[in-house]
Amino acid sequence: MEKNIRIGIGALAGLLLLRNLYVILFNLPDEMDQGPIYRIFFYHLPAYFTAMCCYLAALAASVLYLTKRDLRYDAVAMAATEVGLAFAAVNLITGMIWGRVIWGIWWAWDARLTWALICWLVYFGYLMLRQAIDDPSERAKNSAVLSIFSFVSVAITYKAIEWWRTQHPGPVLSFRTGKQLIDPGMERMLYANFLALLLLAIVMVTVRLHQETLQRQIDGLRRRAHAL
Amino acid sequence: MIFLQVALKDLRSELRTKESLNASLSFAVVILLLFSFAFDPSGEAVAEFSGGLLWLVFAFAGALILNRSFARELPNDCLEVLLASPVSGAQLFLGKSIASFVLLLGIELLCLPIFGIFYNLTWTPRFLPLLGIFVLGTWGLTILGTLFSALTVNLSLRELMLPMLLYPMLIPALMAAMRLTTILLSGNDIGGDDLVWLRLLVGFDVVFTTLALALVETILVR
Amino acid sequence: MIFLQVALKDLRSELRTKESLNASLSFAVVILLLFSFAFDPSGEAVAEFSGGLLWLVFAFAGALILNRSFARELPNDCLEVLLASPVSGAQLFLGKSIASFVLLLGIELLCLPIFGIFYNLTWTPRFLPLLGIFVLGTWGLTILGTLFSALTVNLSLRELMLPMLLYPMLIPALMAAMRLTTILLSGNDIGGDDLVWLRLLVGFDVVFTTLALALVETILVR
Amino acid sequence: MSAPVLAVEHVYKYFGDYPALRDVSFSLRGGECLALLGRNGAGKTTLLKILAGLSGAAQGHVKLFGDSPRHAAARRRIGLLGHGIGVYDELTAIENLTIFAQLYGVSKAVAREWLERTQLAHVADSPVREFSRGMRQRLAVARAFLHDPSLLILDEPFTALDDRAIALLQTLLAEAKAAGRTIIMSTHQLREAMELASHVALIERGKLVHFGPRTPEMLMDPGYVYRTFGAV
Amino acid sequence: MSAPVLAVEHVYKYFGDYPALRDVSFSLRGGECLALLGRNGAGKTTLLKILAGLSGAAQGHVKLFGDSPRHAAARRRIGLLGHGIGVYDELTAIENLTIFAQLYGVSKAVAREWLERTQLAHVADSPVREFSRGMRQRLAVARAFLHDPSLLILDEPFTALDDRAIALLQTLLAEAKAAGRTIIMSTHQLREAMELASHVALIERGKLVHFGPRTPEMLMDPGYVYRTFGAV
Ligand code: HEM
Ligand SMILES: Nc1ncnc2c1ncn2[C@@H]1O[C@H](COP(=O)(O)OP(=O)(O)OP(=O)(O)O)[C@@H](O)[C@H]1O
Ligand SMILES: Nc1ncnc2c1ncn2[C@@H]1O[C@H](COP(=O)(O)OP(=O)(O)OP(=O)(O)O)[C@@H](O)[C@H]1O
Ligand SMILES: [Mg+2]
Ligand SMILES: [Mg+2]
Repeated sequence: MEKNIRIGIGALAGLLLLRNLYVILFNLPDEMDQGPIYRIFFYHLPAYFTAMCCYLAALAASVLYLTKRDLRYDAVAMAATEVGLAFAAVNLITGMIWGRVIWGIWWAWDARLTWALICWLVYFGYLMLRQAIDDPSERAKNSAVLSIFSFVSVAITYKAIEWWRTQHPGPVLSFRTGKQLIDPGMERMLYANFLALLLLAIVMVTVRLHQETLQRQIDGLRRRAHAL
Repeated sequence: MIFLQVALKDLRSELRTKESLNASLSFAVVILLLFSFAFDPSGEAVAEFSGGLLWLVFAFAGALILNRSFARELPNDCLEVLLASPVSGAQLFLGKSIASFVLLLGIELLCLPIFGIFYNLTWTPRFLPLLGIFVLGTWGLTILGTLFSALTVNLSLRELMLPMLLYPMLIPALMAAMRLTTILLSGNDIGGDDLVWLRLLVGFDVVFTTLALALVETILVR
Repeated sequence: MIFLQVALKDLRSELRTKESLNASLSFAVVILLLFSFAFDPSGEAVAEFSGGLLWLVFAFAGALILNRSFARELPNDCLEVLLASPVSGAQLFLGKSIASFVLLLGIELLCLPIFGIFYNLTWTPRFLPLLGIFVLGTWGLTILGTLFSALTVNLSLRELMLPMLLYPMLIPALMAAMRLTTILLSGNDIGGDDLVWLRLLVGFDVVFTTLALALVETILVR
Repeated sequence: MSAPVLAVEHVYKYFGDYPALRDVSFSLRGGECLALLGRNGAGKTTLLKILAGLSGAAQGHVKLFGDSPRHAAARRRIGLLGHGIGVYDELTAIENLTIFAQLYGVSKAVAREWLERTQLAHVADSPVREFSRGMRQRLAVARAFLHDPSLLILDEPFTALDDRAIALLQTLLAEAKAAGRTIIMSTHQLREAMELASHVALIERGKLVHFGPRTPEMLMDPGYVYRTFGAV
Repeated sequence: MSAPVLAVEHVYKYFGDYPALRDVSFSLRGGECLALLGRNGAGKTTLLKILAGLSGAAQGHVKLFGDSPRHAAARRRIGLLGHGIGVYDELTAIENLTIFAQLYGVSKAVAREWLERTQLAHVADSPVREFSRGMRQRLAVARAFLHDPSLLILDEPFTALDDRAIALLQTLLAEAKAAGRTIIMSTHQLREAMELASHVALIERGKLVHFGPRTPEMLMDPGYVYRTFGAV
């Protein structure tokens, strides 16, 4: 049952991604200044939003773990963070490719880019801390605390654009600027791809959760073998 | 005021041998030396990255000191005894933060004239605002560092994990402190646009002190 | 060839969890990040201090790894067991040096492209001479670091003492490596006057390897 | 009948999925001394840590003097003696005791008095680093008894001690017991523990399989508890 | 009569000015088992470390099989079991034993065999980190016995072990003794030690005040050695 739901969402995400790809590649016109490369934008920004959603989910799960002390919340926090890191990496890498084409360099030390990197490192540190602790309860507790601290950097990354002047383009989405800066068709496409990536993220999180459950069962069996 | 007694205890053990004070101070000087090899310090640009240099040194020396904050309690299982005493987790944490803070601030104030000599900078005219920045920046560094020290105290990779976790999260405070210190060392006053940095620094201290005090008991009691 | 078995053992424990590799790598990236705040990396001057920057990062990451070289043997009193086994002090030392060397060199080689991207440098054309410099510099760093790791393994202030002792003594090797790396990263070849630096680096490695192998047994057996 | 000093009710503790303690319940009153027996890895240390408030139970309750163990008032009345001695090597004996006196709100004179009782007055100003194992252990005892605790929690207190150090500890514990203090100690050295114990508990793979008064058979033949009540 | 396996001649050791060992001399032959007794801080660990070549004597000589203890040939024949278990937590049981097998030039099959003898074969591929205390100790025993050492040096081997783990260790030691190995062990748990010992030594403040065969009185009443030969 659970497996079927997972497959269902996965199929939906896949179909949506394919459809979006088709529209992006063939239906949308090239951008005036940038030419075809701007299409990477439809992955660049949605990937970042998806990562944000994952981090937010990790925060919620961490707080829930600390209040309820149920290891399932810990597993959710872990899975969400891992998937979030993957999507943040997509944002970073697409951004770097884009930058290489538009600016001629892979990286510029401006606030937006740097904060995206810091955020990534902070959550990578979270995974490192998890690896370093053996006892599952201790690991869950300490990493939950770290996750709460880590979220501060997500908040700063989101705000970075307002606090520092950057080389990186400013906000374009109408809900942040209150104005219509880009073509409504493009903005719709952004949301459509965001939905697709979000669905994909959900599937990935559930797969990780499933793996985690199996791992715990294996560990439990091994502990029992030790007691023999 | 029981946390003051914890702080006093820590300071007393630390100052008893003076080892750690001497070691951190000479470590700081050694890094200054290394930097002077890596980057040409004779150029005109020194004042422009003086704040950055100084705070890098503080961050490196700080990580070494903060690493010992809770680790100091391990050898004879003192941490367990302290946790079983009437001292609450938050008091213990506050006491340890204060001790590291005093220690680190002391080292920083000793580094400042040395730095001035090596890099040919004048710091005396704006000493008081500089001290203010040092206090704010160091508090941010110690509060977060002490928390992570508690978080990593039982890890075998402690020395590696602490800076790895600490530095990225510390960046806002470090950036602000670097920027403000550079301004002051270049002979300017803080004002106008730069107040953003000051606000960032204060905000950082307030947010993380609150979070840390709220969460530390959870970390310490397993 | 018993020292190779010691090296393999160390590498295996280190790679079993990959923690320490990951942690050191991300620590290195974090320091790169910190440096970018302290010094403006967008300017033209980057190539001129690229070698300095890179080797500073290696020195910091190296100290953390080397710190664990002998300290890794402490938890279950493994050091005593190893010393009581037929492995001689020099073999143990050599094995541990090799393990740290491989680990550190791996981290450096992973750092190089990252560094290239973030600081916008091309390193591919002169990769082979660069690799040579990395090998020589890293060997100097590990041989001295492992010796000091043995020297400080029983100190409670270990994390603090090791870099404090290590860095000043390492300065010749570090200077040479910084200089040579900068030359290569600026797109020039090593030749003429710069060969002095190369000779210094090789001399450093030879002298300290000999000294360390001769003295390590004395350090380990009390 | 007096209220229990220590009440443990249906305590569970998990390390991950592994149940280190399962449904442990018992209670102790003033003047009672419990010897907590169990094989390696049975869960003794885990239980004692929960009692001392160093670790939280997953389910169930622990009440010390009617309070939770994390309550400062409760902790003020606990004396803890674990594997480690719990004093600082770089400080002197009297400095160590003074620190703990302050934390417990006890006067400094009491610290001096305990140094005398543990025959350490002549080395009061030497750093603990220079102490021999026996002296360190005596200082640890002084530290644990300093604030006149009503409940003593001891984890393998006799380990690696010589006959004389054991005798000293036994005397002090007997005095405390006579003064109405409650004692709970884990140990593998059954002979040393049985003389003192008024109650004996056996824990096996996290389950409390026996709890009851110490009987004369136990005193004669320490293996008796394991053979009679142990399942494995 | 066979040459001594272990000969200690007029050994002194100082920590700074403090004489931790003063003029210690004795010798042991194959098949003998020495119980080294002494109060806390008497110098037992110091002596054992010198025997194992971990520490050098200030004066005097130690000869293992006629060689210095720092000689590789001598060290190949020592088995050491100290406080720590001497294996790596992050590696599996079989990896640990394989490493030591290689260092001693023993085949990997022997490592497997010892895992079976210590009943750890079913967890051969689990990291030691997950082992319980009893299992860790058994692995440490396997590690120490792996290369079939002619001289076993044990520092407080029974500490913090439960009755069953002690019994296993005693069996293994009895077998080794019967096979002509020499054993020297320090301990405070006199009862456990006396059953095995063929000789008993008492060390007091760094001086060897007694060395001789174990007599029946010692077996009956472990305190006997301290009372009869101890000056303090
Ligand atoms: C490594 C390089 C880059 C990184 C790490 C990066 C990172 C990010 C992040 C984190 C966001 C989301 C910010 C937010 O909405 O709060 C974003 C949005 C965006 N990026 Fe990039 N970016 C990179 C390069 C580029 C380049 C080269 C361009 C185009 C010239 C670009 C164009 C945009 C645009 C138009 C947005 C949407 C702005 C908004 O609505 O907020 N990015 N980028
Ligand atoms: N931090 C931890 N993480 C995971 N498992 C643990 C942890 N601490 C203890 N355990 C496990 O819990 C069980 C009980 O351990 P505990 O230390 O309480 O035993 P014990 O009765 O004190 O044994 P001993 O006599 O060896 O001291 C053991 O199986 C142990 O492996
Ligand atoms: N590294 C050292 N530095 C200074 N003194 C030491 C050192 N190691 C041991 N000592 C001293 O040497 C003496 C003998 O110590 P040793 O550890 O050999 O005693 P022991 O007989 O093993 O005692 P225990 O039964 O407590 O293990 C003690 O007084 C101790 O304080
Ligand atoms: Mg225990
Ligand atoms: Mg000893």
